[in-house]
Amino acid sequence: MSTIDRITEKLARGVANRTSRRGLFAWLGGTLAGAAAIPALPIERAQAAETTSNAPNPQDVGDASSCGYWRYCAIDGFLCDCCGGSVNACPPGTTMSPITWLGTCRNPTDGRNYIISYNDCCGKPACGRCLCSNEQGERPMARPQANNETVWCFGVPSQSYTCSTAIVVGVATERKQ
Amino acid sequence: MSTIDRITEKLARGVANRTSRRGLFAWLGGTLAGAAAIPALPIERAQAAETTSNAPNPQDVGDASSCGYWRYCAIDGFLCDCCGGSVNACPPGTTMSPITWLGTCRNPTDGRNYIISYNDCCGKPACGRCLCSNEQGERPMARPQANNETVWCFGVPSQSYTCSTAIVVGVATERKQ
Amino acid sequence: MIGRWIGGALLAARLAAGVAEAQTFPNPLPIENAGTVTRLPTPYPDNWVFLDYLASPGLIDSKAELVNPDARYAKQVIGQFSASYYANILVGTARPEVYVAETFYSRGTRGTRTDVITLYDKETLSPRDEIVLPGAKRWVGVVQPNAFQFADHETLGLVYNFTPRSTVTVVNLVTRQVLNEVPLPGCAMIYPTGPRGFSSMCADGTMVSVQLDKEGAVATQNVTTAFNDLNDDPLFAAPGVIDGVSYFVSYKGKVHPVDLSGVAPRLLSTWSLVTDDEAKANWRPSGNQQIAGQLVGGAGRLYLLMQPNGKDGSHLEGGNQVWVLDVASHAKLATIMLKGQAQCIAVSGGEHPRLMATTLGASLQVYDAISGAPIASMPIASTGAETLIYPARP
Amino acid sequence: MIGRWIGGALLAARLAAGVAEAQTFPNPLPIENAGTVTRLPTPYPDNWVFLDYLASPGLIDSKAELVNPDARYAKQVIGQFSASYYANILVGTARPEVYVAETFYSRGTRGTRTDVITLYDKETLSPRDEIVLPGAKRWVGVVQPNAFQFADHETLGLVYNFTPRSTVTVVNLVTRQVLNEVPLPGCAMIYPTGPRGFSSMCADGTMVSVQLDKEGAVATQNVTTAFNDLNDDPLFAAPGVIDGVSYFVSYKGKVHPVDLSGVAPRLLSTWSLVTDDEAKANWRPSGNQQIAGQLVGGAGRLYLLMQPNGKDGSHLEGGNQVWVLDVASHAKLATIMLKGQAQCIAVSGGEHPRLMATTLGASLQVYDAISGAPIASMPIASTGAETLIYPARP
Repeated sequence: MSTIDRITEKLARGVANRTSRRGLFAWLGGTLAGAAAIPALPIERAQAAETTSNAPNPQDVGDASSCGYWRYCAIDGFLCDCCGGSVNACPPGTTMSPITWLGTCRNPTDGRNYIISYNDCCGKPACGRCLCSNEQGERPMARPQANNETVWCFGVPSQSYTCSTAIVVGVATERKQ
Repeated sequence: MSTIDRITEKLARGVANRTSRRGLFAWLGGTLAGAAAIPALPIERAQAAETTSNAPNPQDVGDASSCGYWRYCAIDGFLCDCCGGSVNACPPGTTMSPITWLGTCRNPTDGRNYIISYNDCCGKPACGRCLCSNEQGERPMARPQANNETVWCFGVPSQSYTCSTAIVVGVATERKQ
Repeated sequence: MIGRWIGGALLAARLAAGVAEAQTFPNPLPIENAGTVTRLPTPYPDNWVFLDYLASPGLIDSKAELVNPDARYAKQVIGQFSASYYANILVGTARPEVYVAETFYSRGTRGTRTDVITLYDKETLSPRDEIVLPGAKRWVGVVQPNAFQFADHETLGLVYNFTPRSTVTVVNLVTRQVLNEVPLPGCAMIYPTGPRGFSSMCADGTMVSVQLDKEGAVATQNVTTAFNDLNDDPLFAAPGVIDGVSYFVSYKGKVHPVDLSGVAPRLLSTWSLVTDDEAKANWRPSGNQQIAGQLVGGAGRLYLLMQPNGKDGSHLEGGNQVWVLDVASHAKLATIMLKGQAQCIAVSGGEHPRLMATTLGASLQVYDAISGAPIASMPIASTGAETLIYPARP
Repeated sequence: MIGRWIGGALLAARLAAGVAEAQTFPNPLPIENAGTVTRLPTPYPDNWVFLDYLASPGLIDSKAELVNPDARYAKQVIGQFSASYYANILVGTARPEVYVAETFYSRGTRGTRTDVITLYDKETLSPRDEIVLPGAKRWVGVVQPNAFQFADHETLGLVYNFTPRSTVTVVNLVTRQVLNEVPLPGCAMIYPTGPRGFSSMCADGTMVSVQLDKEGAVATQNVTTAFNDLNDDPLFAAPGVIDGVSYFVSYKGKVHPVDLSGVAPRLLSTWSLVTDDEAKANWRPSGNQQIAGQLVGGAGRLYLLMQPNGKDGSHLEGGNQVWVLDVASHAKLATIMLKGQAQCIAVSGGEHPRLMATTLGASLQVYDAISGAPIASMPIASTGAETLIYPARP
């Protein structure tokens, strides 16, 4: 973590004088501090309870191995759910990158817009199964935190891209017009 | 060449006491001594003129980029003719392996059976174009000179298989019943 | 504003519509942990299998996959790992490890060649260790089981080399040490034999066998009489193995059982798996992995991928039916019709054995190995034919 | 007998039949030389192109192909070379070289990472040299032109890095030396600018540009006003370049020409390539390589891959028609209908310019860039969409 903190801090300093600092932090929010999860984010914090149950959640409906699942609105790559992982876990032998890109996807069941962190799993061959190319809100590398054409494998032993997860990291607050 | 000579000589000695020496030499005939071509073979030597013309030869009819071309009766791999080479030349940047497997194919135009040397071209990625899996006379590795499942890239800088040629190295003599 | 900034696509209209729906679910979804990585139960269930690809996606960039051949998991794999450049895998049971004999170039297709055995942990599918094979001489060719084998109860790993000189590299898989290189002039492939040895098929039709000492040196050597007719009816390289007996079959369907449980191979009586009528119709075994041997309810069974109208050059084409044979009576017990043309088959062990076949349509077909009833059809990661199947609990 | 021994399949019947045929051709075919390797003419013909694959067959095992986009050569390539792990290529004209910025792991998907620029000889397609890029920090992602660029008349090679810190590695391609690493906080990609410099697109919508001294250090720096609306209508990363002017287009079809011929970028007047009606029908540029700029008969032409009914998230889908625009008058000169959905286009130079498009059906479609007439349709080595096209004589 300390290396990543340093890197992202430098990045933050470099970018801060010309772009929104809040936006930058939102991107850094995609990093993870071990399994303990997300540091304070400039997005509305969802309830802190961890999802450990595999029971179907009536509020989170969909097929996690299908491109049409609501969380995948900005995913570009192989679904980890088809690759030995799950919607929010990496396959055996891979490492989850702590730095990633973000999307904002609407959950049709509860009508809320969630911030989704698409953490890549790294270190194995490309999974090759369940390829999805969803691009809502995708942006060129001038805005890296919204770019899904990048291999998001940083701070991990190998940058070999394997598959992508889609992790709920918060609820998007309403846009102030 | 000297290394290869030594290797094949050792092999010859090793195998000689339990298999036909003439057959073994036929296999070694697939090796090449530079561009100057094939050493004395225990097969009927065809005329020594070199084929340098690209004009169509009425005695050698067929599409060199098609699996059905008569020379390809025991080829297994990508046709060099589709990969930047030709039926008897390697693509740019590859090296032709001097050691290879052999087949006996009948030329339907002149009715003769020819010994074909399927020299692999090595050192580039697998070509991926014009894959053929013809297996006439193919044998397990107990008879390596008739095995086409092996990557025949020896005595070359890289064993990365690229494609296969089909070179006329002689005429098969009639079987004595 | 932040949501908008991040996603760039938040529509106020959608948010308004969402208010009513949100009242049904007063709390938003919980945030989730990141960083979770799946681990696997060991020993693996009986029915899991490894798929060893020749080129999926590429020869250098290839892999092995661990799959659950059940219809519920048709889209999923359990896990995967690299298996580079004509890699052969060996599934261990003595230790929770999988071994990959593979090859790398420092620049992908060029540069320095390095051959290794990579040892994977079965629980994490992470590399535990690596043994470098000296000389960059590992035989590379279309993946096949008998180029890489165990001996001495999985203590030794044996790697077939071809340069074109034939040798076998002897590796201690426990201490991770390379012990020796055994010359093998005129012979090929590796068939585990006796307490600590192996046999090979030779160009003159014999089988040579050696027993090794603790240091991997040749202690004893034996040669059989010639029994492999390489001219007119050669034996396929891979046998079906049941109870220490290796059942080799010929291109034309002759079965040559060889007892490899002792120090020297013992040639047993041959028989034909085709009747005279079937021979006339040229029913022949065919495929890349055209035979599987398995104890089913205590009885030895051979499963053979068969094709009609076989001829010179058709021996790798595969077929669309599997014959089930009893090794004691030589009787054909059943014919299992496959959905599609297969080139590789395997049969898992345990109480509910499965017949599995990889087909040209890039699927893994799964059948009850006793009743022949179809169980599942799953896409696999290769359109090519050469995808070997290895039961995860051999 | 030998023939029989070797081939195993010589039938006496066929031999007998052959005797008569042989009389028509009294001499057998000559034996042929082995060892021949093809070489290529340089400079290459105008119409040859390089295809830079994202993953063909795999990401690590990928390649670039040199093809002649003529119907006669639909099955053939002229040559190919490795291009490993999201490699970007640069086709030189100052020297007969092609440059590949690529990445290797010592064990394929793991181990030590090494980033290099490999320099290929255009005549032999053999590697001439290699420049190791320090720090293993090259940006890896879906292949795109502006991650690797020339500066100073091909003397310098510039490699975009992202770790996620943005920098640019400056390499002297003549002396094969790494000169410097330029920090690029908050900015991305490389657009050659002025005599010896480059520009980058920044997160605040500006473009930053630097000029380098002989040692690759930053000599001067300039920043434009913000013109890239990353929230509502961002510019695609790759421009069409004509006569020193880079034409960037936005997701919604606005054209932002930037004169990059001087030391500092000069923002020129914008215009829209869609009419109001077309904007209402959401006609938009779309694709991975959705724009090409070319001088055609002395006039600047932009070629744009277009789709109707565009929306948020559709900007990479591509389309099945190409609009031809005159950069002086802004007039739409022609619409070229493609056979199939394309995601990448390019236009070659010379007297007979070709419009080329790689389509989802894994083909390269070739058209006369002036008349729009179809010329060829060739299979390519990828079912994927991300296959960039680079004219071999840019």
